Amino acid sequence: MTLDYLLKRLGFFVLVVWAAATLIFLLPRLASERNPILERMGRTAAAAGVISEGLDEMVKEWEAKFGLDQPLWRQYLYYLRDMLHLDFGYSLAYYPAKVLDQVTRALPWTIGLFGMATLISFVLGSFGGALLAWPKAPRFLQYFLPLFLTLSAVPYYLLGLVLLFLFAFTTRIFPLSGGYSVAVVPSLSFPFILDILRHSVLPGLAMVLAGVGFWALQMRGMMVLGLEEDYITFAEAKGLGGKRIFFRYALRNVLLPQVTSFALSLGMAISGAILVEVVFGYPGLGTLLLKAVSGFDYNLINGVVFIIIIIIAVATLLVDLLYPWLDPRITYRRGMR
Amino acid sequence: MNALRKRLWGAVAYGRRNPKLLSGVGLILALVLFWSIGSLLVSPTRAEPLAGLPSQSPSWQYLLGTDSHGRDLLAVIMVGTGFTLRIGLSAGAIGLGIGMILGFLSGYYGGLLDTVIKGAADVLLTLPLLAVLVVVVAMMPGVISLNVMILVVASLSWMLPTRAIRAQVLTMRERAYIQVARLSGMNNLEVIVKELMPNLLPYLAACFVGATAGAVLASIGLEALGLGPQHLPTLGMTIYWAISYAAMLRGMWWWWAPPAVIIALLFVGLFLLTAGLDEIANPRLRRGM
Amino acid sequence: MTTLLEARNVTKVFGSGGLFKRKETIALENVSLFIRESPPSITGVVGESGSGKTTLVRLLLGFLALTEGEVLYKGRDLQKMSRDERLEFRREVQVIFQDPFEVYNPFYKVDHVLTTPVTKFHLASSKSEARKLIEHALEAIGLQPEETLGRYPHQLSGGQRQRVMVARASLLRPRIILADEPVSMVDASLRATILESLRKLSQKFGISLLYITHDLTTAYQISDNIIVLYQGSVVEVGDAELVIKNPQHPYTRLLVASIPVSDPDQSWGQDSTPVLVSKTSTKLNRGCKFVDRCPGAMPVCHENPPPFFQTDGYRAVRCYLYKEASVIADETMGKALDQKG
Amino acid sequence: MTAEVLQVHNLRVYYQTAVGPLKAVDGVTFSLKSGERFGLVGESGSGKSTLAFALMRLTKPPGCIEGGQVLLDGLDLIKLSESEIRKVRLAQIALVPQGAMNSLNPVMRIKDQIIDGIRDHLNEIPRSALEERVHELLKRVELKPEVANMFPHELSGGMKQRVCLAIAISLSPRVIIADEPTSALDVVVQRQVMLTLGQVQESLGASVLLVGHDMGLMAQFVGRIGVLYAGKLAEVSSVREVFKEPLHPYTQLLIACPPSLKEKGEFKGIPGLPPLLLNPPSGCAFHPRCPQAMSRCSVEVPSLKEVYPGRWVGCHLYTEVKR
Repeated sequence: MTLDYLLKRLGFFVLVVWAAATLIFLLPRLASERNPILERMGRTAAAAGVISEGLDEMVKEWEAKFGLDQPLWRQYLYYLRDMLHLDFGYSLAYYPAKVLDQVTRALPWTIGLFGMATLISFVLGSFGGALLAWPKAPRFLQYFLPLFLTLSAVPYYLLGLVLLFLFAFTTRIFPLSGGYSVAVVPSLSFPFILDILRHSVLPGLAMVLAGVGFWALQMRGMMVLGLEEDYITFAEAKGLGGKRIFFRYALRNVLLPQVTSFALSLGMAISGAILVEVVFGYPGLGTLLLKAVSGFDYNLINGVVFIIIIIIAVATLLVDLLYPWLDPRITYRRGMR
Repeated sequence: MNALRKRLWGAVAYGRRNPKLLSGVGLILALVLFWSIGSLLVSPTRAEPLAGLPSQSPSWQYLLGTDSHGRDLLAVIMVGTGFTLRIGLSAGAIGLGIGMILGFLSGYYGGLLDTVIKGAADVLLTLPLLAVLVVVVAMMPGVISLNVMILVVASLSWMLPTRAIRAQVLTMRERAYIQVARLSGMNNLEVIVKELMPNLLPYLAACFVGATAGAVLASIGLEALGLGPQHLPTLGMTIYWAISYAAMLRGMWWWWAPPAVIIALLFVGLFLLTAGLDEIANPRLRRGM
Repeated sequence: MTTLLEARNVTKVFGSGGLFKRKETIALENVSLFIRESPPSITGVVGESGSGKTTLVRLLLGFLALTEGEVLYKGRDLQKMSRDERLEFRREVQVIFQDPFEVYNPFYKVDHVLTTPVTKFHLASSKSEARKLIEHALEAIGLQPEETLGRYPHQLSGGQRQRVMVARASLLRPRIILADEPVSMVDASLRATILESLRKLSQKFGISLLYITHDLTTAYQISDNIIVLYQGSVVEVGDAELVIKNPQHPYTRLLVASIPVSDPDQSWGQDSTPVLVSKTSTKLNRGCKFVDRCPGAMPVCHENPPPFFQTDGYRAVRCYLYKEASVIADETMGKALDQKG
Repeated sequence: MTAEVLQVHNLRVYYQTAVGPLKAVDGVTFSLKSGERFGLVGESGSGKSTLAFALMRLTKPPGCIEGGQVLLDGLDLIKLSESEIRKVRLAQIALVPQGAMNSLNPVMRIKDQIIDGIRDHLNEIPRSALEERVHELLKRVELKPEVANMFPHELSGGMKQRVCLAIAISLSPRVIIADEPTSALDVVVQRQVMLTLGQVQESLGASVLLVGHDMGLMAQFVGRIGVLYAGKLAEVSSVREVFKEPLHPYTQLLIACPPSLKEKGEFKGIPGLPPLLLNPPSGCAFHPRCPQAMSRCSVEVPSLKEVYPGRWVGCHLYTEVKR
């Protein structure tokens, strides 16, 4: 039965990636009868000047493959094949750079920053939220609640702007932008790693501050309901210590829905992360996307977006695979009426 | 008349017990007032480029200063608040409308229809919507208008309402009072409208607020990437311009801070509304607050 | 002899599950029953949780699709009724549900459940007539209209709420009332009142009752006939006196012996049935469903499911202990009993 | 005369509501002898579960123990600190909960749930000894050792209740409080579980307080019985005497209520409705429903008094026995 669950989740993963690819392909084409990509590409190529030669060739190649003479379904199949091979073609704005190279250069930055910030805010927020609902927790925690409430409502990047203003512009404690200092030579050395960390503190903090509030709120709500369960009362009747009840009985069970909503919220979280990167000029996928958008670089937009979608789909899959390990009922639940 | 007053007092008394709902409504109303009074006092033309001297810091002439293009920022955020509210509310309403239809169909009738609708909503929900929207908008031909923006954002804001309403309908559908209603001769439509809907009202309201917040978030996110209506001074576009003209580095805090504050207030207001409505819909949550 | 409601070999299988194996739960298997038009009768359906009682009610109401068999009302198949026939069926077959709170939409006052059927089935020509009708129905059940109407369900006690439902059923003058555990969530002191009003309703208006319960005692008190369900199958069926006073199926015997008697001097006795290891018996049952718990299981019980043996004039038992008796077909089970009347 | 293990004196548990205190348990006094089975019977809302929880100090807000004493071997549980009462629970006084379906942690193996309680009360026991103890306990409640490694969702309702029973007896408590332990179970399983509870209790020599509403179950299981009505004890007596000659009018009606399998007859109920505890009737709470009510009953609250040796009744119909 666990194998069944595994295959179901894998199937869902494939479905998500396929749906995303199809949407990306279809929506712009629904908006206009012409092939907007080709059209804009041609226009860019004409305006590009110096590098127009290579671009011209590319447009021709595109036309051959995706041209209007081809029926839509064939265009779609070509497109799917390319996506499957992660073949996004050449960047229009940075020709002859390949999109995939651009993307892979930005990828580690985003994964590092986004991954760490999300993990930290999830763990801190869930724990804090659980404590907020726990009657025996220290009272002072309650004072944080309004703060968390407010922070959780505000988009990441607005927080980023404020942090940037306070700690980089006004007090100059942290760098204003970028992923590392221009003066430092990238290498696997301690000073360089320190430099990277210094650069990621503010964008990371922006995500963590907003994220912690969000997770704390969710957790608190579920914990309030969870504490009313009969097994909590029985655990108290068993004379168990408060810590054991909190961790093994209350928190452990409420973690299940919390993890579910974690998987569901990843898409939202990365949307925020993209914009935080833009605010901080952080060299990840978000900044790359901004560049692609302002340069009308459709291949690059396509590539970045597709990779972002894959990141989220993989992350969701990983969380899903964690779930049966957390919940022994998972393999049986479907059999119940 | 008396009944009306009684009802009004009832609402006030309830507001005291549900301060979140009250302050949420207050915040949103304040923003609406800010926009409507603002557009009476300040001419919208002042929000256009070259309306004043460029890059002025706040003064009596320009209360919130001007940007590099000479837009009066006070006028900009007044007009911009209106645009953002319009995008959010319209897209939220469309999203809720679609969500209600799909949610009721899916939850009440079940079967294959349910599988398809739920599957679609689930798949789309896990996607990073901003990324998908970026592709869609970036590849749109021509200049993006406010209405296109609304439609694009609304097209992907129906999933959460669908899911939420479906889940509610599913739990309610099995309730005995639905069976009693059917035994009392009601048909499916009557059961949905007369038995299910009234109990769902707080949920529907919460869904509407949630969809609105989602739509605002998505639209401002798109705008911050430069993918908004380029010729309109929306809040997100203002932030975009501020970032791309390095307002932060040039110390022009009055460029980015006011729109940021308005956006923050809007989100806090919407959030408080949702939390307040949640308390109505799910009274058990009130405890421990 | 005309039939009112008849179930013929009704089987309901709930399917669920995965890519490889579909998990199937048999909720009901080959259940037949028969309620004749007149004289009105009270049939008790007794079963523990998981025996398929609630599924049976929902099938008889046409709320669920059958897997096999058919349910007929006045000879017409429930699934193939016309609009008008269905409306008639809806009015003539009413239900009292188990939970006297769940049956009320919390949004409305109690009046809602009473006024809706009146308008939908055009029972009154004016508002005042409707009001009079409703007040009358409430009074007949021992409720004071002014204390009941205009209130929200949570303002009434469980007993009051359940009695309003009885009043609602009586308002419609149905032919049959399916009472699905009507008193299991009501305090003992109020149970009697509700059951008594159901019985009176049956006598006064000639309404037949199908009393579905897990409580053998009340079933015995109120019913003419009793059907005993075990894991979706009928194991014993017959005249109430016979089934309770002289139970024949080992399961019915166990059931009767398990009831705590309100007499400290009469002992409950010692336990002889084995405690099962897990809630799901892993092996696929080919034989009798009760074989795992049966103290008198024989080899044949493991091999084939037993048919019905007619042991008395008014009783049939699905057990090989009575293989000397004549076998009757499942679908005639209901009718076999009916010869009494 | 056997010693009294548990003595409850004038216990009061109130719920604070917006419109004033709801007196769920209002001055209850009774005691449990060593090794005795005592039944506490009452309808829903009579305060029986509130009382059972208060005995273990498990009352949760908005409920509050307003006053009284709960003496366990002379030790007043009401006065203990939070950590002291925690040590007493399970070791001295254990609970068999009502909702066995949901009383076990769904994500923990059965053995770990049994071990948890033991480990938090005793110091440093090797794991192997604990596992052995688990098997022994499971055997005592007639469960197979395989159950130890299962999760709650793999067990039937009756098996779950047996696991709860195993947990309750894991430290050989002096008193077991069984709060409607079989209300969610079928009759066949109910009988089996109650028989097991009886055996286990006898072998431990513990006292059992059985809380419930089923007079038949009480007749079969307990030796003495207390009838609770609107937060007060109406009658306390040996179960035999109560069934032979109930004294309080409420008890009389209660015993006449349940239909039997012996003969068919009219259903008898108690007229009227149970009182609202927020706004209880004046005087004796039962007087609006009482067929023998006198003018005095609506004014004066009757106190629980011993009218025959060992028979206590709270009713103005009876006068105290003079000794």
